[in-house]
Amino acid sequence: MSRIDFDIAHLLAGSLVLISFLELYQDRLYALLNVFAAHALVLAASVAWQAFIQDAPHLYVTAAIALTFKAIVIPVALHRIIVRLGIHREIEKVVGVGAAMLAGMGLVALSMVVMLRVTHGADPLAREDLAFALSVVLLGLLMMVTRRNAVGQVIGFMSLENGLVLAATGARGMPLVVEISVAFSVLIAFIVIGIFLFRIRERFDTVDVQVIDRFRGERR
Amino acid sequence: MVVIRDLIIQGAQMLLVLLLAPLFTGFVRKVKARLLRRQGPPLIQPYLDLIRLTRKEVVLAESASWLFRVIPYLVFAATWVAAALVPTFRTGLLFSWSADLIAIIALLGSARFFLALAGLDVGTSFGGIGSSREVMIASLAEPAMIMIVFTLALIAGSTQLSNVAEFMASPQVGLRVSLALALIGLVMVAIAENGRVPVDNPATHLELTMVHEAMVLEYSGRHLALIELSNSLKLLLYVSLLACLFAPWGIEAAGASVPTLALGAAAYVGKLAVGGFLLALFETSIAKMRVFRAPEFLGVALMLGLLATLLRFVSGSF
Amino acid sequence: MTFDAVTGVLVIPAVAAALLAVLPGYRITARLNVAATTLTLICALSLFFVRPAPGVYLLVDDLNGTFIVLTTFVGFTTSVFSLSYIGHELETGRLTPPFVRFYHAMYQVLMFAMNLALVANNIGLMWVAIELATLTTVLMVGIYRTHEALEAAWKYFILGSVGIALALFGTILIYMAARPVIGEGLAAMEWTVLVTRAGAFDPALLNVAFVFLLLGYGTKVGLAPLHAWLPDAHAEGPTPISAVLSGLLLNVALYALLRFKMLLAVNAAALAPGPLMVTLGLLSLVFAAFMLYRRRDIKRLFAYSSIEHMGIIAFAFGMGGPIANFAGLLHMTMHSLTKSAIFFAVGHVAQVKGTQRIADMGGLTETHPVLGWALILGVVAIAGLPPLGIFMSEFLIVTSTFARAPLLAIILVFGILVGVAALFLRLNSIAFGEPRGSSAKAQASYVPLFAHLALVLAAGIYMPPALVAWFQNVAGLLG
Amino acid sequence: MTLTIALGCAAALLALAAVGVIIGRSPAATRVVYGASLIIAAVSFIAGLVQLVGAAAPFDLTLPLGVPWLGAHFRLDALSAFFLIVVDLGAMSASLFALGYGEHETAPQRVLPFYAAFLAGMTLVVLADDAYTFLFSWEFMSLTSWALVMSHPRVPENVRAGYVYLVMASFGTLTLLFAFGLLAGPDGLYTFTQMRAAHPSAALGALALILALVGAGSKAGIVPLHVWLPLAHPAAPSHVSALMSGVMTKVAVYGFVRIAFELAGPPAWWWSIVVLAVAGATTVMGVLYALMQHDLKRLLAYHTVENIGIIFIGLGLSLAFNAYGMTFAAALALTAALLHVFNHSLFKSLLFFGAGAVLTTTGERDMEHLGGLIHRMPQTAFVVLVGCAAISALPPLNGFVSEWLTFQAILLSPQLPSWGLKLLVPAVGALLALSAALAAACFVKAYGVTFLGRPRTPAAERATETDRFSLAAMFFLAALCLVVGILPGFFIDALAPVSTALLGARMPPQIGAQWLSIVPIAASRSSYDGLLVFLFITLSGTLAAYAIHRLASDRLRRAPAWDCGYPDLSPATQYTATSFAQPIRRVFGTFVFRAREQVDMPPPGDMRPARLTVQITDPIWDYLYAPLVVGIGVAADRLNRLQFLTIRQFLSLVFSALVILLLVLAIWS
Repeated sequence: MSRIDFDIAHLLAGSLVLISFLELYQDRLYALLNVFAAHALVLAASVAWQAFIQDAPHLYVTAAIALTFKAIVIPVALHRIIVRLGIHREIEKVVGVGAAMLAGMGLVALSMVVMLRVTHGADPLAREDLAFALSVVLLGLLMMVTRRNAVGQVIGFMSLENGLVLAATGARGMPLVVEISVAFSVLIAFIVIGIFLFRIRERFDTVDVQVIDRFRGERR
Repeated sequence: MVVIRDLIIQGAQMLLVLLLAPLFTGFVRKVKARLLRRQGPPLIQPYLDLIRLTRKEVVLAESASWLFRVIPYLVFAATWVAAALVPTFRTGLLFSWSADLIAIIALLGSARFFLALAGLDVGTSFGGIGSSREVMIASLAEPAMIMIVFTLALIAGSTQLSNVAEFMASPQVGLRVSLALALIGLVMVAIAENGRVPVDNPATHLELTMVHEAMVLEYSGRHLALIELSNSLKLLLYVSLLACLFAPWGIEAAGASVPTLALGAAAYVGKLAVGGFLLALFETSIAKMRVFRAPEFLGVALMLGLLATLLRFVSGSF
Repeated sequence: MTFDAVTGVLVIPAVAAALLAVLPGYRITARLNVAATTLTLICALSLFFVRPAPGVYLLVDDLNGTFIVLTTFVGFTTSVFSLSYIGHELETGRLTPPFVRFYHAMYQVLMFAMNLALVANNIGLMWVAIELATLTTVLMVGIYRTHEALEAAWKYFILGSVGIALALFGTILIYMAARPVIGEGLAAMEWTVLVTRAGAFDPALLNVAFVFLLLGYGTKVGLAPLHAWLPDAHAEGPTPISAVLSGLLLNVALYALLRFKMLLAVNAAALAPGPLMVTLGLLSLVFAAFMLYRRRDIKRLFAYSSIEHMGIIAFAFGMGGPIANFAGLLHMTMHSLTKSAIFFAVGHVAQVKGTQRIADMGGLTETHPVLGWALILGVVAIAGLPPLGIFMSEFLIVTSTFARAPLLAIILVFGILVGVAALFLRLNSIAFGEPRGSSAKAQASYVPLFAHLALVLAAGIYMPPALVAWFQNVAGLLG
Repeated sequence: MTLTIALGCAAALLALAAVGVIIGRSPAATRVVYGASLIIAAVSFIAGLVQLVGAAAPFDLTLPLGVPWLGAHFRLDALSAFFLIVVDLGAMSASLFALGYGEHETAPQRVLPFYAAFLAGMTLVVLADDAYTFLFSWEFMSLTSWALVMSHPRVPENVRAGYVYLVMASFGTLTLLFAFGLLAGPDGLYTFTQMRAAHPSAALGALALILALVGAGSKAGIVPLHVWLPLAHPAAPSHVSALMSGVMTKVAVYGFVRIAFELAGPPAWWWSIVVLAVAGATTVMGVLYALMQHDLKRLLAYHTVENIGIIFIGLGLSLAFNAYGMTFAAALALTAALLHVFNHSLFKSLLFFGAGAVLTTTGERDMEHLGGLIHRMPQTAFVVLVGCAAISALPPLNGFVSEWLTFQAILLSPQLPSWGLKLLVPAVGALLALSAALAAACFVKAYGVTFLGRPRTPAAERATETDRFSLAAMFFLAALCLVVGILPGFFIDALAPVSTALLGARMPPQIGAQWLSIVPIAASRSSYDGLLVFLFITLSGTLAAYAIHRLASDRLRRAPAWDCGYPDLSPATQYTATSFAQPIRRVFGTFVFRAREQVDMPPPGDMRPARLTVQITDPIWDYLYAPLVVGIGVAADRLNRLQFLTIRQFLSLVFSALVILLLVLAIWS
């Protein structure tokens, strides 16, 4: 493949990591949603690029899904939820932004170390992509465990999953990528609907996970 | 022929101890009285007591069981058998091998076991006191005795009383530390087992300090006679045990002729006299101790015995 | 492709699910449910005799043969059990007819998903199947729609999804490792191909992949510290589902792990998966053993005991070697049968006593002798006492381990002992003592319960040579 | 052949258990089950007897059961034949006793099935010849006896007893599992034949022996692993208590002997140090505990602990002699131990039967509420008296013979070269003597307070003689006690094959000795003739009685007790068990049990009664087990917080696990 292809793919993957950091940085829900939309957008672009350079048309489907579903539908839906449930707009964090950032750095470094052990037999693009994907995944997880309220966690989960899609598309010629991305979209839909359900059935007066946990086991 | 002769001698031995026992008791009392500047009862007083008691009718408590009536005979039998197995004037008795030193102690133990039961049978508080104290004393006296037996057995290489006695008589046994310890221990045990001063006082009644007398308080008539007799037998047994172990001179070996046997018998009586005198002297010169001092007293005996055994274990030269 | 047994175990549940989703009426649907599981079981048993050649997507070999038969069997008995159980739930009104219909449909979907995960010859397909199984169980756990049920479902859902995500990443990595060797396309995700070529894979990639798979599927297996969803899901869902979860879903996830362990075992340069599994196993065992002490809910109690035993099984497979692997397989089979039997008993007990609180049930052997003694027998079995099967597996595991790694064996035995003590502490207050709670007659179906216990008992005393040969063969495969 | 019969009997017992499950509730069930088990046990007893006395070659048999590639190996050699006899003798007498006693059982369906299964389990243990079969039967035995302990589950103490028992049993089994895992080696040579051939290294054998001591000892009840025993044995129905105390503990001894003398390879001298030290402590602690009890069955259970100690003293001595190649002395010690195994199984069963008879007629286990039973149940009183005399090691009964042999073995030990043993053995001897004396004291208390004196409660007054089956069983055992006591030679000779098989040496044959006396080493050294002593005592006793009644008076008058002229007081003034033990408690209890007496004396003019309370603390429980329980509780509480985390916290657990593993990877290369 030509040099430029490589650089573009590299650039997209790298910027995905960067946006993950931005998500980690946000402390207002709306802003977070917008950043996530950007995240999904970049992902879509990267997937499309992969489809182009691997000339694997089915990947365009994945890209489309990423674009429509993650970059538009979900953010809008979450917007609605926030409005509907009147969640206050602050994101309660467990650790401060600075600490989260530092942790994020550490994770990125870790994923680099782990991935660069891979022998050069695998083509470099795949290696770099995997390294980035792993960092995105870890950052997503980090976000899930440092955010207190459900929307934040959902977004964390989704960016984690973006990392997965990045890795999957980066894996040249991997079958079932489309199916998997669809399956994941279903999963996320479930989560979102789940939040709705809790609200609509008047079960919980907020989706703050801690409050849900008030009903944890052995409390009878 | 030999068997018959041995049988006769064995029988003679049994009768001898049976007849000598009350006399010895009387002798000790007499000496004690004399030492206290008293006239004292005649030597044969114990015989008279026994006869009087056997003549009397038995007054049995309503709550007494059949066991209460059997026990005196059991106690007497066990003690008598034990006493008959201790060589007095001749070793190698016919049945001496039927029970060694450990068995003799166990026989006395069973006598005490049943006597203690008798103390509980009628269900009076005094009997209870007696039994519980008796077993407490025994629980220390018996192990002490066993330890002493160990020492002797390890010196003589046998628990067979006749063999031990013969070995003791032989010149190869010199003065040994362990022997001395064993002697002291055995004397202490003997005093405790026979309920003599300072552990118990055979002459007291109606005192909360008494042990043996309280246990047999409910006995009367022939039962009491048997128990008294077995007490005398026990006393005699211990003295002759001391005699044949630590003063084995004059004990005839098996197959000795009749005159020498007579000589041995004379020596035996002499030893008894000395033993009785010493006992009386000791008893008059010391005061009775509290009941709960007795464990300490016997604990010393046990320690002595254990020490002696340990020495023997560590080296044969002690 | 032609209809063979393998497609059978997939098609029958799928069709049944579709039917049950539309058919009304409890009587028919429940019966149909049983019928479907019966057919599936028959198909699975037929695999003993005619085994189709591995295709691109589907595969049956000794290893998953064991699991398929076990799964379909327990699925069958559980459906029989839920016949009476769900009936009772309808009477008491805890479930409404539409939900019962939903339950039956979901039950078949779950069966389909688990069978698919087992027969899949493609790591991607297997992953999809396990995700499907997870989602269905999530829905079933939440079926009572009480605070606790929904909360348990939610917890299960979130943790499960994360697990799934991690597993997927691992799967992708495996593909990445395979591609340079095998080339692009489906071939690089087929077990049959992977196992043969795994020796040439990039070890570093394999290691990272295994870490992710261990955590991803380990979440499903319920190994500590990934176990959090398990106790609540067991406690709040309907009991048949608890039985299936403990008896089957955990096994399916474990099966996936074993497959990947085989891959790493082939590759000499890769890190040995044994130590990781041993560590997680012991951690789960000891942790769960201590957690048993403070349990007040009977179903949560046995859920923790499932974690404990999954720990033991993971430990056994981690130790490896013919004896330990054999013991691991045996233990897994026995645990599935015993634990589901226990949940059958517990389900009826909870229905009779009208509560799951241990404090409110007592003197069971006096109020309900059959149920009580069945429960005792189950606990005796799960505690690894003779004459039941788990004693044999624990005997083999401990003895074989103590000769090789005494320290590990001591930790193992310590955990087992603590667990046994805790189990019997609870059992005493349930089965003995002054009778508490209602002593109403239980309309229970004892057949599946005692069928399982009988099998476990038989295994403890005598194992048919055919089964033994099969197990030994599999143990050899696991290396 | 004999092995096949024995196994058949075990199978029959298992079938009987199944029958018991089915017909459990029917009135005839008791007779059926106990009668059948009596017959089966008798058959198997004969098989064992033929094997032992016939000194036949060992039989081997392998069934396709258990671990598949291994099979279930069974073997009937001299050792297992002897213990088979012990088991079946106990089983026979217990079944006979239960034919009457079982009628009073309120919940037979909870007892009958497990009873038969329990017997089968014990039989299988002594027959097993591979690790799996052995442990299988071993744990099966524990399990069935646990079920029997739980047969009256409404009583909280029983539930607690059963719990402690089961936990200790599992602990013991797992320890034995280690021992066998060690002996079997990594490639799983599980059959005893392979282990015998293996010749383990010294260190390995030592470890195996210690594990066996802990594992088998926890079942036999050696201090400090005895805690379950005095709880569990009394909780079971009395005939089961008899089996557990008299027989099951012996099966545990069998397990130890099998491992220590056969499988663990040639002994090192210091093994015996461990065994002897533990045994000495067990002996004295057991009897001291017993002296503090006033619950009849618990007192008996503690005496089991004591006697197990005596047995282990013999075994320890045998190990020591064996280590130095003094095989004859070793044979003497081993024979003493095994004979005591046999004797204890006899009189302990007898005594538990007596306790059961008392329990059924009075409903009381507490001696303080009994008394005067000799008047109402004279025959029971007589046999129990025999049992008490036997366990107190009084000649001419059997208990004395085995203790006498043990003493003889101790007297041989100065020849041992090792200094540690030179110092330890005399101390152990002293402990043995002490415990013998204390045991006698304790049984004076037990018998005197229970059967003698005046009844302390209406329940004791209303007592009646027990049924004929129970009496038959008790008289049978009492007769055996006497026979073994006066004719020990035959039994010692019968044990010769065992010591020959284990040590390659035996005691000199006793049958030839004059007047049927026993001569352990040489006539010049020591000898004992129970028969002659017995004849002497009976002869002189009857002679005295005859003479006195003939020559002097035989008149007798009943009158109120004299008691130093005090008026006839209420039965409450009698000595109780507690007050009887007071002097001994004062001597030994103050430092062992920190026994304290508190007198609450009301001031003058106050009418309330003065109270004296005795407080006793169990050092072993307080310092060994209580901390353990507390520790586990604390750990459970700490970990239990993990049940109450939020989803996010659980996620962070997963997250940290992932990061840690990745770090491991990053570092590992």
